[in-house]
Amino acid sequence: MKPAVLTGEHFITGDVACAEGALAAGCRFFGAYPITPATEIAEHMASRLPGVGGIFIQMEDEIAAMASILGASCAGAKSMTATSGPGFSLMMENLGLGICTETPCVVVNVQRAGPSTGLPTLGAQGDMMQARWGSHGHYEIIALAPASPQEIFHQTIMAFNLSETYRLPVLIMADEVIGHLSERVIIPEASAIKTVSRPRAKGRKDRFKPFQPGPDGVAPMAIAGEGYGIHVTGLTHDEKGYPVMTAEAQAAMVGRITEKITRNLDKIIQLEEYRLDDAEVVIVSYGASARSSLAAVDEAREQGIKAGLLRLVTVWPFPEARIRELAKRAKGFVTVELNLGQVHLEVERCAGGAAPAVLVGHAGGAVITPERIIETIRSAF
Amino acid sequence: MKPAVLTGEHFITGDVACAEGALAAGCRFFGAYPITPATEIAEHMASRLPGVGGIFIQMEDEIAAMASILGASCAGAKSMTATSGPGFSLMMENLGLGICTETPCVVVNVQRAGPSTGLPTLGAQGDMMQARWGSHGHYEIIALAPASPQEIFHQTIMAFNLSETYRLPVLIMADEVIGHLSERVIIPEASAIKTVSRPRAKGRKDRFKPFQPGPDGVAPMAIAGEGYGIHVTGLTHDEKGYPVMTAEAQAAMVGRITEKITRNLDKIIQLEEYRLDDAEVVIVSYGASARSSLAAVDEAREQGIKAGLLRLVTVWPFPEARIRELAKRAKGFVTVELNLGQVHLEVERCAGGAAPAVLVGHAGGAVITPERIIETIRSAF
Amino acid sequence: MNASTAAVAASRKEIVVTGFGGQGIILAGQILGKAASLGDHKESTLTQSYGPEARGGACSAQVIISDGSIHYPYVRKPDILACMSQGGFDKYVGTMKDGSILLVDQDLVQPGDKTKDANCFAIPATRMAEELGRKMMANIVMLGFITAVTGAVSVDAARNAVTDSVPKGTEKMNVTAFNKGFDYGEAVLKGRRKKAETGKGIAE
Amino acid sequence: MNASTAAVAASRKEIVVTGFGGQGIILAGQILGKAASLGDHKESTLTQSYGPEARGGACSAQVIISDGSIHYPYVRKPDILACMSQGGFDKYVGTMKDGSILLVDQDLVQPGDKTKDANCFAIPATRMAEELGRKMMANIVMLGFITAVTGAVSVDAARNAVTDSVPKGTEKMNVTAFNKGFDYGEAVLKGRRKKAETGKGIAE
Amino acid sequence: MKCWRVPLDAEEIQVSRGVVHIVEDRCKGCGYCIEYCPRDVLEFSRKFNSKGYHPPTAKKPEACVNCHYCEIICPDFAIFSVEAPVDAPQGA
Amino acid sequence: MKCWRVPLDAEEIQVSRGVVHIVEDRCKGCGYCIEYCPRDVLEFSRKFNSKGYHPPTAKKPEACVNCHYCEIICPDFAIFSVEAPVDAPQGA
Amino acid sequence: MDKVKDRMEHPLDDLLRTDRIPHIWCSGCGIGTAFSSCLVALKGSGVDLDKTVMVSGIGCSGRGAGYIRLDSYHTTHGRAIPFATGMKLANPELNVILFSGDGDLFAIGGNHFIHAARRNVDLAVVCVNNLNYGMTGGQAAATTPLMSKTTTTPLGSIEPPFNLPLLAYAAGATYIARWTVLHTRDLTKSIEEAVLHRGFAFIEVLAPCPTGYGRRNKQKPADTLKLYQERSIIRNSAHPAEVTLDFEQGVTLGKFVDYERPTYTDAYDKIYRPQNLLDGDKAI
Amino acid sequence: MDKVKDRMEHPLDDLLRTDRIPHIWCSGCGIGTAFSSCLVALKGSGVDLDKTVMVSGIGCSGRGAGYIRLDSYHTTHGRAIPFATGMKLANPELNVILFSGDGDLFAIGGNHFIHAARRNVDLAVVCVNNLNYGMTGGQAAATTPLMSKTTTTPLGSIEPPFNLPLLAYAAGATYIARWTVLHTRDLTKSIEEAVLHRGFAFIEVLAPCPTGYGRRNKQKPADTLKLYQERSIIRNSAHPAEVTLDFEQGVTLGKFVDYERPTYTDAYDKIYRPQNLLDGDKAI
Ligand SMILES: Cc1ncc(C[n+]2csc(CCOP(=O)(O)OP(=O)(O)O)c2C)c(N)n1
Ligand SMILES: Cc1ncc(C[n+]2csc(CCOP(=O)(O)OP(=O)(O)O)c2C)c(N)n1
Ligand code: SF4
Ligand code: SF4
Ligand code: SF4
Ligand code: SF4
Ligand code: SF4
Ligand code: SF4
Ligand SMILES: [Mg+2]
Ligand SMILES: [Mg+2]
Repeated sequence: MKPAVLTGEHFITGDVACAEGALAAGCRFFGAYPITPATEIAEHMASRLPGVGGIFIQMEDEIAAMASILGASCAGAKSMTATSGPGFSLMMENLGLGICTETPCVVVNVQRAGPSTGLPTLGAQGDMMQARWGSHGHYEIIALAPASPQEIFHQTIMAFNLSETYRLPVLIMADEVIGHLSERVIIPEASAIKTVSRPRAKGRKDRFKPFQPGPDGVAPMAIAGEGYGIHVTGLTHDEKGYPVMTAEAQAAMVGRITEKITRNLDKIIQLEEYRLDDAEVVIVSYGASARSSLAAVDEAREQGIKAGLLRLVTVWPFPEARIRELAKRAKGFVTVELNLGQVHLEVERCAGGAAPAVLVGHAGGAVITPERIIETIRSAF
Repeated sequence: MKPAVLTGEHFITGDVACAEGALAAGCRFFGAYPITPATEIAEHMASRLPGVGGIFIQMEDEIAAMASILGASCAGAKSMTATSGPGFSLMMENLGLGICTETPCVVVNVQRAGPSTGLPTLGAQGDMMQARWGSHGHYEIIALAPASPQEIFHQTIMAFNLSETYRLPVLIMADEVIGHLSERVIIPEASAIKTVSRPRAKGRKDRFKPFQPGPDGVAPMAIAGEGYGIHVTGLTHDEKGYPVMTAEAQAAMVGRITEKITRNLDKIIQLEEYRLDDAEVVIVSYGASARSSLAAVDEAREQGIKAGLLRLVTVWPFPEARIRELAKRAKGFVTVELNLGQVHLEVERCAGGAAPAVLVGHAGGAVITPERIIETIRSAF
Repeated sequence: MNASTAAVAASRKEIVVTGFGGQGIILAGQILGKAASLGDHKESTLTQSYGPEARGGACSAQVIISDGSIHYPYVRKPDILACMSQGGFDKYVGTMKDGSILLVDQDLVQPGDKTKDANCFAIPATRMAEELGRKMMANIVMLGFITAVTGAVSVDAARNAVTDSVPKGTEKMNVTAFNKGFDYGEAVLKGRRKKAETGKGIAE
Repeated sequence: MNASTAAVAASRKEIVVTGFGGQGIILAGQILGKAASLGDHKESTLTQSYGPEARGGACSAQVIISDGSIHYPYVRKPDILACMSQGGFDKYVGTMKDGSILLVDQDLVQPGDKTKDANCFAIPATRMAEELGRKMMANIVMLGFITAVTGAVSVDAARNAVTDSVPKGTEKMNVTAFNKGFDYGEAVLKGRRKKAETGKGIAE
Repeated sequence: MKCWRVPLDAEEIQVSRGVVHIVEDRCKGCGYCIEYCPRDVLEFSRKFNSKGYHPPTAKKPEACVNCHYCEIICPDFAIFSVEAPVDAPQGA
Repeated sequence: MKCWRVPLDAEEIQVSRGVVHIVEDRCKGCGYCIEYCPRDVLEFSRKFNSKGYHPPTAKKPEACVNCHYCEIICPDFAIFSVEAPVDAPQGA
Repeated sequence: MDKVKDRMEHPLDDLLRTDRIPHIWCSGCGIGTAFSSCLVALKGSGVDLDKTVMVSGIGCSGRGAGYIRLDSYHTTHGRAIPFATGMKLANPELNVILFSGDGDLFAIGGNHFIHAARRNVDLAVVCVNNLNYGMTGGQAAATTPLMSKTTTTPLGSIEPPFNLPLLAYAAGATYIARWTVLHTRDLTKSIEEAVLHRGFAFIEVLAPCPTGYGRRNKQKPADTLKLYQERSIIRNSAHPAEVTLDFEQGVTLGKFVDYERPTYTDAYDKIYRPQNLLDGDKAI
Repeated sequence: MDKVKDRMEHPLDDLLRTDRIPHIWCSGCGIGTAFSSCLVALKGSGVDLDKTVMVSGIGCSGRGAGYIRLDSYHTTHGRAIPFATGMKLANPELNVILFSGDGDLFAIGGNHFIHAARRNVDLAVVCVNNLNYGMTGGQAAATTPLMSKTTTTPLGSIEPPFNLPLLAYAAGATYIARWTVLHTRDLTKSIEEAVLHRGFAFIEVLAPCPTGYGRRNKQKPADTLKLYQERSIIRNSAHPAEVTLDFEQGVTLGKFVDYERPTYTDAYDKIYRPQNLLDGDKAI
């Protein structure tokens, strides 16, 4: 049996790296439904999980998959599912349950081109706004976007850590390009991998309030079977977890679940900046598109254009503050993404008219070329 | 048996008015799954439809409901479903199918407070961004927001007309307040109600291309059983309807389904402006919140504040151009909505820094009072 | 409108009917609104508020009747508050303003201090409905009582709205219930007027 | 790297292997990438492109091997193009640049004009695999051929990557297939060199 | 409707003496306990509880045999019986 | 593997003469037609079609009885039989 | 025994969230009785209550989880079973009991039901069948009898209802019973068995919904109980294909199926996690 | 008969979108044969082909709708049945045939299947059961035999498969049959009957998936057909509870159920739309 952390050098796809990241992060329950281009994550988990004492189940659909990982998490396991657009759409209702009940877990969306069945085997980044807004009601979410197999390995660990720290489902918004891209992935020693576990309930069982936040805004969690006798519901509830059907309870609960994110933006948001110090043109990108953007920055600099890249490691919450800052001195923003303008809208909003924001996007099925980015820069600014 | 158009004066809820609007618009198939606060629409349709030759079916869930109305529409019926947040989330995948296959139909979401089960019997407007972005992949959508039972009656007809004109599912983003509010509703004579039917296939059956747009960007539609032998798929397809798995076909298809909206904004977008001519403070609102906003405008004017209201009848597509115009002369924008800032983000984006944009929102469960709006105006500008 | 009622004078009237789920509170509101809107040709809105319980939960109907158009459809300070449960009374009593009329089902609500108020009217609506063998028509009894005491809607409009709104076959029984409440209301008013004239204390 | 190969000199090599789904095209790419990355310690990326068909659809593997880091992982103008289907050839032939090496399965691809090109190499990979009784190892035969002809990866790295990547139990057979292709490649090269020396026409 | 006075499993129960307790404010007046008490111990009271229901009252408390049937059929956890103290006066 | 040469419904079919047609470029070489032809009419050809498969060829065309079995079992619409023209020379 | 305590507290108060009682269920609603039965059964079964979890979906019945003073999860409509599946698989030491409605488990949730039964996930599923959707005001369910009236079938339901035990059987459930709330002692015993059963156990409990179903079909709560009494036939071990639910012809009650086969976890442990091969700990 | 034409065109070319042939199905895949059977049956049934519609879900089998030269709808994964339900109800004149896979119809789509069967919606459902998910590369399905290998059950599947005819029966289907692609003539006849049957008809067709299932379970396409031949027992009218699908013990084939009861539309017309009460036209 292989160990949970497969220390060493590997030439593997993003999908496999994601699965290995999950195992390294301590994921021990995986419930999913096959879908291109995320299936390989499930397949890899199916063969790897039992050997590390975990359990894999192929559920009857994505709704069940999402529900199962919430149940598993409530029973104490670090849990994950992986899907693509159509399945992601089906998960939206129970994603909301996870948010409302503050249940840690990780949901991977290896994006393909949509809408609907679209191009199952070709990449896109068309689900980015869905990641932010896809479930009904108002909430905050954390979504990461990996740009390489190596990064998806690390981001999966990061996703688990964030989800356990802030008690919510964390999304990994990968794309087919990264999911199916093979590259060298270096897995460190187990001891070098930092994993985090949810804050746990302590103290008198009869007085414990499962939704009473600690100082960082996050409530310690009692898991099923510990004797706390907690109640957990997707109805609007108070700190005791009891349903309370009032606007006041609603304001308090939604406040709680949004503020634990909005108050910790500094700790959550991760960005990578490349040649940005003196950049006049700020390229904003993420995931597969960020690779083209990186190539474009180098190429643009060679052509004498002062371009730099702000790569969103976390796309949501959106790095509003950083964009506003950059807007003060940038000549313009270029958002590069495989859709017709989603994150671009946020860039434009936060640029706030201080600097123009243009989009290099398309509907998916092929990665944007560095050349197209440069052309746009040339014509826009 | 009552006629399809129930001409006369009624004191009815928004839900019932919605159902009557559907009947008046020619809806003859309704497939749904009960959910508070939209159930009364289904109940009313169940009793009214058979009498006008239509058919009602309570499906096993919302996924099936959404699929059934697409099927019914493909078979030639004007069709509708009605739901609320949790069900709306479940419809997202098949909503995408409707968009991708350009199938006319109407989806009503009588919003309640979320996330998750939330406050089933209390109103909110927390699904507005979900309406725009809730299905995977990139697309455009039309979403209306009614502010009274009388308006939901008219908007339902309008929704059918838009959906038939532009061949896509049109959303009515009502809220519990309006759904459960009773008011006088005047239903005109049948002859005074303008209904539109989808452009229909004509000409040689063997040469017909079901997705070849006409001059307005919309393709005439062949319905099942007419002998055109069409193929319809949610995969990326060409004008013939055949799957084509390339980025080029994707660009063409997504272009087609988005541009038929973006090129007809003038015909689609409907706004209501109240005391806006000389307004310094522009309130942007819709649905139930627009009622409070209207009251606030009058009250503010009495207090000497030059306020006006831009009421979004169609929320999506967003009236970007009008906001940009207003931003040139307004002192500031106030978006009033029952969420923590959704349409507000778009207002802020389009205001583009030219005028500050603030939000009056809350998580739902109670309507925002006119007083709170005025307070915000006083403190913000 | 009957000038002899205790009706508020303003052109806008805000009414709250409150009680348990299952008592027909919303229906009562619906009838009031319909009477005002279709019968008396005024503007009128009805909003409802209820909990997850089909029965027994707190529940209220808020009706606004006005000569002009109604934007904000919720009641802030009711002109008329009719309570058919203690919980409903407890929740809304604080929203009353000077001159608000309070109506209660006397077996279900203990209005405490308010009893002494000249604008407080009590009726054993549930018991009266039980006596009619239709406990669930307590709301209609109360409706008759509200109509008589407050004149918020005209009696004809109210009676028509009752007939129009109740299940087929039960119209007559409901009108009987309405009349019981209405008559009781008229009698109470008469008693009050007399009392006011004679200056005697509260005795009913 | 064998100096006598026709390998492109640049530090960055872009390779496309193309054919039908089911021929093991992606596996061939995977082995090339692994050989370069883990065996030859270079940077390497593999991207795959395939259709909805599990079998028979157009399918390609794009491998980039470089000394520096690789951002954009797609091939624009391949240095090496290996074709195992006519469709694949037709699709990619236009992307070739001066000096690109073309390798084809001669029973499945008619390279037309290109045959005359000095940088065009043909092998009956599928037929050779059929002769081994393992039609599905045509990809490994081709891989050996690519290794020999282009030197894009070292032969040891390639052979190790084969052993590492194929199902347990089939390693030996696969190495045999690899060797067949490799030997064939060496022989072709030798023939070419001789021919170049003697100045004779193409005769193979 | 008093059609059936023997509990489904009367045989299983040892006849003993019981005291029936009613949690009035939980009661929703469904009458199941009254209807199915094998000894006809209960009847509706006239008073309203805080929810507006008439809870049951024991009209023949001494007849209770502590069969618990009222307790297990009550949907509202509003009634239960306990064994009568041995020294309790008959008819307490 | 030649284990079974009588089609499941051989009895139902009137023995007649047929001509078998092969649409080579549709064929995916599964061999079902070859395997299940009751008269052993077919065999794999040596050539590759455009998809790299070896389509069948009629090794004994004159033996075809037009039973259509190859046609109905072929998953690829790549083979079918028609009645032989009455005047067709034997062994055409 | 502390007699004062006996006098003050209902014997189930220790298992009830008494701070949430009275519950939301209507006067005469049968859910309370079914729920009470569950509590008695859980006590009687002897399982470790600290390791016992109740999971519900959405609906009046689905409120069950909100009233038990144990770890309890009120999920989304129809999804209690996959949620519970995740729980049980992640921590096999938990005793997981589901308490939910017919609409929740068999309309929107039908697929999860049949798949969990097929997999023989070790869950005890108590379905309160009140022949309609109570919570949303009395719409038709997949269990509504032919020609019964509901708000969405104003002239009567035209869809034949599922025979739930047959469906459970066809899907692979290893314990199947049907009772009514009037057969409280049988029901309690059955729930106790189901909790102790290793595998997927299913119990259908017929219960009146006077507010939704009863009102529209002219059944007062007591009428419904009378029907249960008069039309019920107890036939233990009857073949599920023959257990009619027809208030005219007869309602077959009883325990119909009870056998063992490996649960999902059993099989997983045997094939995928044989003790000798494990490196590392179980899920948690 | 035009002999030249005979020589040039496959007899099904008129019903095929020949511009999309060759189809995507692998060498030896049984879907093509099952699909071919459908086309023959549709021709043979005599129904008006202009009023005939094929609906598919997603999967290799789900590609069926893309190859028939009739109105054809390729929907979303698992949702072909509710989509088809909407079609049929909106226009009862359409003949609606579904062609889809076991994963589509019984994994993600299982709930729609049982509900449509219960309602007896007038649809003919042909399920190509290839024991796995072909399209996504060979994962386990709800039909995968115990201990079979798939990419998600690398050591063998531990979940017992559904018995599809039994599930269909329990749900209320009024026509139920099972065949293999080797029993092509029986299959064709069955599909013809299903198309003409008034009500919910279900046909399970066993078909090899050499690429997904076959490869991992050491079955060449010809081996699978041989299994079909050797292990099949035709038992028409067998009780669905007894129709085993076990490649060791035997595979029961045949037509198991065939009776009539009112379809959803029949009942709706009778109860809700009696001719005398109608004001206005039918749906379209
Ligand atoms: C996705 C979704 N759809 C619909 C609803 C609305 N809803 C709540 S409960 C319910 C039906 C409950 O019926 P059942 O399970 O039989 O429970 P009962 O109330 O009858 O006990 C419905 C449709 C919901 N909450 N979520
Ligand atoms: C919502 C959703 N989930 C998953 C998928 C991915 N997917 C496509 S086909 C398929 C399974 C198909 O299996 P089956 O129906 O048995 O068809 P087969 O390919 O075996 O013929 C899956 C899981 C999808 N397209 N949509
Ligand atoms: S325990 Fe209850 S049911 Fe039994 S005799 Fe006493 S009061 Fe009656
Ligand atoms: S059974 Fe319970 S709720 Fe019903 S009347 Fe008796 S005590 Fe009250
Ligand atoms: S029709 Fe086909 S199967 Fe029949 S004998 Fe001729 S070649 Fe053989
Ligand atoms: S059955 Fe069809 S595909 Fe298979 S070998 Fe014969 S002709 Fe080719
Ligand atoms: S509505 Fe029906 S099921 Fe719900 S609590 Fe009331 S009686 Fe019970
Ligand atoms: S993968 Fe399987 S089911 Fe799909 S086409 Fe290939 S053989 Fe057929
Ligand atoms: Mg129910
Ligand atoms: Mg399959």
